[in-house]
Amino acid sequence: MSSMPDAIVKQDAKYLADNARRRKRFSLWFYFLCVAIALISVVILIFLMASIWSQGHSRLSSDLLTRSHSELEIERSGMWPSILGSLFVCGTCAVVALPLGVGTAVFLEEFQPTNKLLRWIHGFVQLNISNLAGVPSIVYGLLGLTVFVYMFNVFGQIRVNESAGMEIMGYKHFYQVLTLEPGHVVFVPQSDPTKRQTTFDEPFQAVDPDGNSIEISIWTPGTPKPSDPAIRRQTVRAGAIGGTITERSWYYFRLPFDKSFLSAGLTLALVILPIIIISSQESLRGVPSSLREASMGLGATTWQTVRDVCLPAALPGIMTGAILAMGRAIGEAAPILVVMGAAVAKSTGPKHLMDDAVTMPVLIFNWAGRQQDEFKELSAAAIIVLLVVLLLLNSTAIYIRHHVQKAQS
Amino acid sequence: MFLQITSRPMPLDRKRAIGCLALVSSLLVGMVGCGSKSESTSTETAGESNTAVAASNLTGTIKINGSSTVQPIANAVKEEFAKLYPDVTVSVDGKGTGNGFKMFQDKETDISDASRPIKPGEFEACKENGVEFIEIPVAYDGLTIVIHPKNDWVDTLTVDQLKKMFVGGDAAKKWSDVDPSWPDETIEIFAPGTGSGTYDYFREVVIGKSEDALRSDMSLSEDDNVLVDGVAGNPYAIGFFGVAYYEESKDKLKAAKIVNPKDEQAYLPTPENIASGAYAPFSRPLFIYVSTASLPRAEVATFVSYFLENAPNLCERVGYVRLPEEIMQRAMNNLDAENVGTHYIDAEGNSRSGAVADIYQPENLTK
Amino acid sequence: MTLPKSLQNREFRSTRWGVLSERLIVISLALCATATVLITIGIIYMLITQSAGFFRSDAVTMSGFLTDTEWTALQSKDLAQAKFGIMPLLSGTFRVTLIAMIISLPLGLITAIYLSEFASAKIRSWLKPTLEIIAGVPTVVLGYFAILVISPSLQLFSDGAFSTFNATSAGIAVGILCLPMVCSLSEDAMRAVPRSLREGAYGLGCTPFETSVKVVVPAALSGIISAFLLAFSRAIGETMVVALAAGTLPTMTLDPTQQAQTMTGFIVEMIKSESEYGTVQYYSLYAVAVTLFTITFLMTLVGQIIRRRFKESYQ
Amino acid sequence: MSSVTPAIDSEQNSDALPDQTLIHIEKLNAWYGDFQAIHDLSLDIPKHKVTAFIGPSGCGKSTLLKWINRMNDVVPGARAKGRLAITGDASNDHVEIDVLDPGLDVVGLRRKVGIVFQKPNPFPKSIYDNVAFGPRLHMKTSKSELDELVEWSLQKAAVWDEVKDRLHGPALGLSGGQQQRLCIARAIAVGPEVLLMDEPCSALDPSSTLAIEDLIFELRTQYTIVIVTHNMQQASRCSDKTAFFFEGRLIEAGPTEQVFTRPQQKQTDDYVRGKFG
Repeated sequence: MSSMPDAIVKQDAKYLADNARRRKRFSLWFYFLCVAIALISVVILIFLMASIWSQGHSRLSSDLLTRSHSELEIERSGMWPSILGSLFVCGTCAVVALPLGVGTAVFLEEFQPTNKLLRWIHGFVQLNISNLAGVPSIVYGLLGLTVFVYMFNVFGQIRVNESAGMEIMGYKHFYQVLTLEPGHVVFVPQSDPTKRQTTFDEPFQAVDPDGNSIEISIWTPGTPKPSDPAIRRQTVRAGAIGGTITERSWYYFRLPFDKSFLSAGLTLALVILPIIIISSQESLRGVPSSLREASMGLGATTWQTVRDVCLPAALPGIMTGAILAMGRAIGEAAPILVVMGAAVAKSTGPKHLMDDAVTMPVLIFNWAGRQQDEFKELSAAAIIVLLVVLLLLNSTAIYIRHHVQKAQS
Repeated sequence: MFLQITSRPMPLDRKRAIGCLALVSSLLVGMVGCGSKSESTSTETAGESNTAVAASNLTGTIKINGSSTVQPIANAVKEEFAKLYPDVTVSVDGKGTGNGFKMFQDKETDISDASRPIKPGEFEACKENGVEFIEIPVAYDGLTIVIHPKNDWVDTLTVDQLKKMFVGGDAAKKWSDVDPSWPDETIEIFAPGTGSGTYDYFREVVIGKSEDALRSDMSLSEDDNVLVDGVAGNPYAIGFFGVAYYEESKDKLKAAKIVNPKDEQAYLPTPENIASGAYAPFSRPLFIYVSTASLPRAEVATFVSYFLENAPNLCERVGYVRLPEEIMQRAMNNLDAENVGTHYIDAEGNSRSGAVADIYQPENLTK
Repeated sequence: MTLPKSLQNREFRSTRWGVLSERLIVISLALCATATVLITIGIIYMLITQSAGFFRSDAVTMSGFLTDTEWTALQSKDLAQAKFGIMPLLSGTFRVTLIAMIISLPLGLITAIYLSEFASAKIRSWLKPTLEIIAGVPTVVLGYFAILVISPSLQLFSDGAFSTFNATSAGIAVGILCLPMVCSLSEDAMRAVPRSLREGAYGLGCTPFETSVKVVVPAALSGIISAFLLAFSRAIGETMVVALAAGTLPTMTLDPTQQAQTMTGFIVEMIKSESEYGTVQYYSLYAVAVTLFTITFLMTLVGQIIRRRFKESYQ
Repeated sequence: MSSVTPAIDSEQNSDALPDQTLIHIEKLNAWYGDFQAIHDLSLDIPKHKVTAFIGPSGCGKSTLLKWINRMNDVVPGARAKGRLAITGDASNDHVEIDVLDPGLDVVGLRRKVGIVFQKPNPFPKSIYDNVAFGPRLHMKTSKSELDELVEWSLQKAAVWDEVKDRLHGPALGLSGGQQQRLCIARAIAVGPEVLLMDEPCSALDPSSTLAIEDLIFELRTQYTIVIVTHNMQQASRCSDKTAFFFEGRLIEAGPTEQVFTRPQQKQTDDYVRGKFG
């Protein structure tokens, strides 16, 4: 047996005590450092909120929520169209990204490949998804611009007076003719789709607002002009020109999508798809495999197992992930700037699928850059509205997670 | 969409729009002018209508793109127009004069905003693509050279001094390079993007006809607000943009007086000086170009007439200077008679330059 | 206790339809998964075809693009005078990113140590949601914060040395943005370190500081590094903050008080700009996008690979 | 696939009948990837008896069990060769099922061959929904038929009295032993012929274990039960036949009494005496 090493035998008690005290003190300092630094993030958040609140709270009025952007009456500008716009864009995004994302996650998690090639492909898809999550959103914006807005120009370019792209449904073409009654127009169904305008010299049939057919008479300059407004509404000047207009139903659909909320929503769907996939995968992975075995053991097929056991069990997690992803989508501005442009002077929400829209972050971006103090304050107020929406979303997510953690434990 | 039968005073027909509009618009202009925005104040025109204002059943979509300098005017007109014609969608974007014309040539827009006249190349491209247009001046702008309020050494600037600051590779890096009595500090320059009419106009004034570019180490932004912020944040910065943006940010910036090369007097970009032409050489007209292919569409015709009628008042509200009555009248005549072509390019394809009152004459029109 | 009727009848559903619908469902789910691959292919295809418009131009050489120190795509209307050297944009990007990392890495890591090693359950239940809220703040809001609060404060404290738009204020805002990400990923990594390691360290008489810094952090190092890489690539790709706060002048300098146009900032500016479509200058935005995509893609890839390795090691 | 299995409701004592082979295994080899888990295994499992698989960990007994209802399908790299057949009998019109046939209707097989796992694994649903899960998948039943079926299954699994007042309460609120009996109820609710049990008591406390063992004893009158167990006493208490596995091979199989008291092989003897394992 060798004797104990000197290092152990010749211990200096004082040194040991000092050393221990020093290390303990150091550890305590480190603890305080940790606390201080962890507090920094809280301080940042409070500071951020406070500075935005102090700028914007005076503009939180019903005008802000109900009116639209105005260049002439800045003090009464509002963000209603942008709220609608965000709703439509994010709605589209959710409708596309959720099934696609959850479907992909289910496929990757629940249908494990059996042979080597498939397993390799599986791993590749998995890695690819992780990488997509790291692609900057502006690159998705560029993709959306090429794929959804222009569709590589495969379906033609959208040109005023000439081409509306490839119209598929929800449209009716009319000639719009001014009548003798100012401000009033009558509509003539367009018979020849290639004829962009037409001239009226003979009495003709038009449709009234209810879709009933009405007889329109012609007034030739030089003859007495009718004075009864009702007659004037049904009279047009000889040689009057009707230009085409399109009545679009809400389901108006054409290719390419052009700068529409649909393009923006689809682009955002690309941005959040990887996030949804990854979070859904994680919550599916959290479902104990014993449940799967139990279900399979009862003779359920893989899909039945997924539908009846895995998805219900993973649903809270999937929902939490989806809500957080939607929060990201609502706040995302860069891809929307690329796809829909930065114009904010829209007074309504989108009226049909191919209509454009303003979203809250783009409006904030626009207002924040303006010179007028009113706009600066408005933008802070709009941020407050946006943050309230996000806070609601986040707390729902946190609530769901908390609730489920409790229920499962 | 076509639900409301209305009796809003409006022109009967595109060709005669102006005549009819005389009555109507005087009312509308009066309404806007007196600052009353309530729709109910508008009453019927004599004999034309017997109901108070209701929304028109006019419908359709109008696409406008082009100069960000003209954009505030177009937006203002659009906003007032939308109150009368709620079913007409007007989309106004400000991608810059150059891009605006590009889209105009490609038939992507009905109306192109421009802060400079069309260039020969763009005119040719329009011809090739079969795009005909009517050129309509809508307002005066004074291109404003702005400096930081703390900048106490610059009071007046001459075109030569600007040339030293803005042109070429050997441009003045420091204020003292321009004038030895000025501080020995780096000049930081904020300017509108190269596709903007404002950039072109400025370049043409300080460089002349040659195709030389301004110096390349300026901060350029399409967003004039960025320029305002940029200059406002640095005492040694200088920048330029349309007078409207200066009007919005007078408390943060100072405009330099510009020495008029003709009378050697320095003038500020006040509305009077711009309108009188004393603020030379940086006062300039702003235009809209309307495609004739779009004019048969009732909504476009109505909008353009409305634009012309209301531009003088609305442009003042957003910070620009109204054009003389006489020029507006000529514009109306051009619209009424559908006189296509530009006044700023002669038959040989060279561009003309000079005061708008001199050039915007029927005899100068080139098809 | 008689056998229930349903078991006596033994009328089972035919499985044939089930098998068929199962097939259909698997195929449609597989199609969903294919979509993600299509997106990658789409991005790469778009970037290659569109940037071809740039690289094919005579005014551009690959070596010039990679090494030149001037970028004047927005400033030079005339192609002959335009300079296309990506370096200033890269330098801007890395200046902003570096500042962001200086802020977010130490703060994020220490917060993560605190959360995983020291914090009581109650503090965790407050601090974690706070971090999540910061993570959920839209970047445009942080950009607004940068120009409204950070930049003026910097100017105030430095007596005007900072210009209105500068790399520092953008960097700080991006740093705030990355902090929750660094924190939560690092915390995950540290929580995955088995308890036994900590117990071992305490058993040897280590203080909490020594345990966390000398045992837990090294054990979780690969996870932490991957968190850093992911945050780094996030910072590089961040757009709205730099578009609002970093300025529009590409500069080749190390001075953080100056403007710094980043790659993403340039793309936004070019999209918003009045530069004409179809010109080489316009297509240069796709060349920048290619560079941006390549850098972030590599970063994320390496980060992911490290993360996977690390995950396997404790399972 | 409709068949009548009169055997299920026959209450006669199966001990009185001669052994009928239900599952016939011949020269079975099974692999996980490159690792061979079962070597040349041949075994007959008698109908309406309890067969216990014993042996040390990793001896292949669980693998064999999982091959009987093809639960190994979901394990990547798992494959098997040889013959594993569930044979019919004269009173039953079903033909022989070749379990290893790749084209086999696995769903039908698993309906006939139910499985109960080591750890109780009720779905995070109500007790009722747990039991009704299988029938809802496989049968068209009315509400009353389903109620009847659920009650019957729970009674069979000897858990009805404990849960009848909270049928719609969460299954996860039950104790471990109740959960395991619920899992058995769930398995028999689809009317299987064979019940596979993979160490059904190893996660339970002694009194729950006893309850399950009693249940197994009850159930064998109507079901063919195969049970994998580590617990020698359990095997000797409740099985009719015992098979001893070692390193992927079947060492010995025979009536339980014989295996435990007069083993033919030395390894078996060592194992049942607790010399290793």
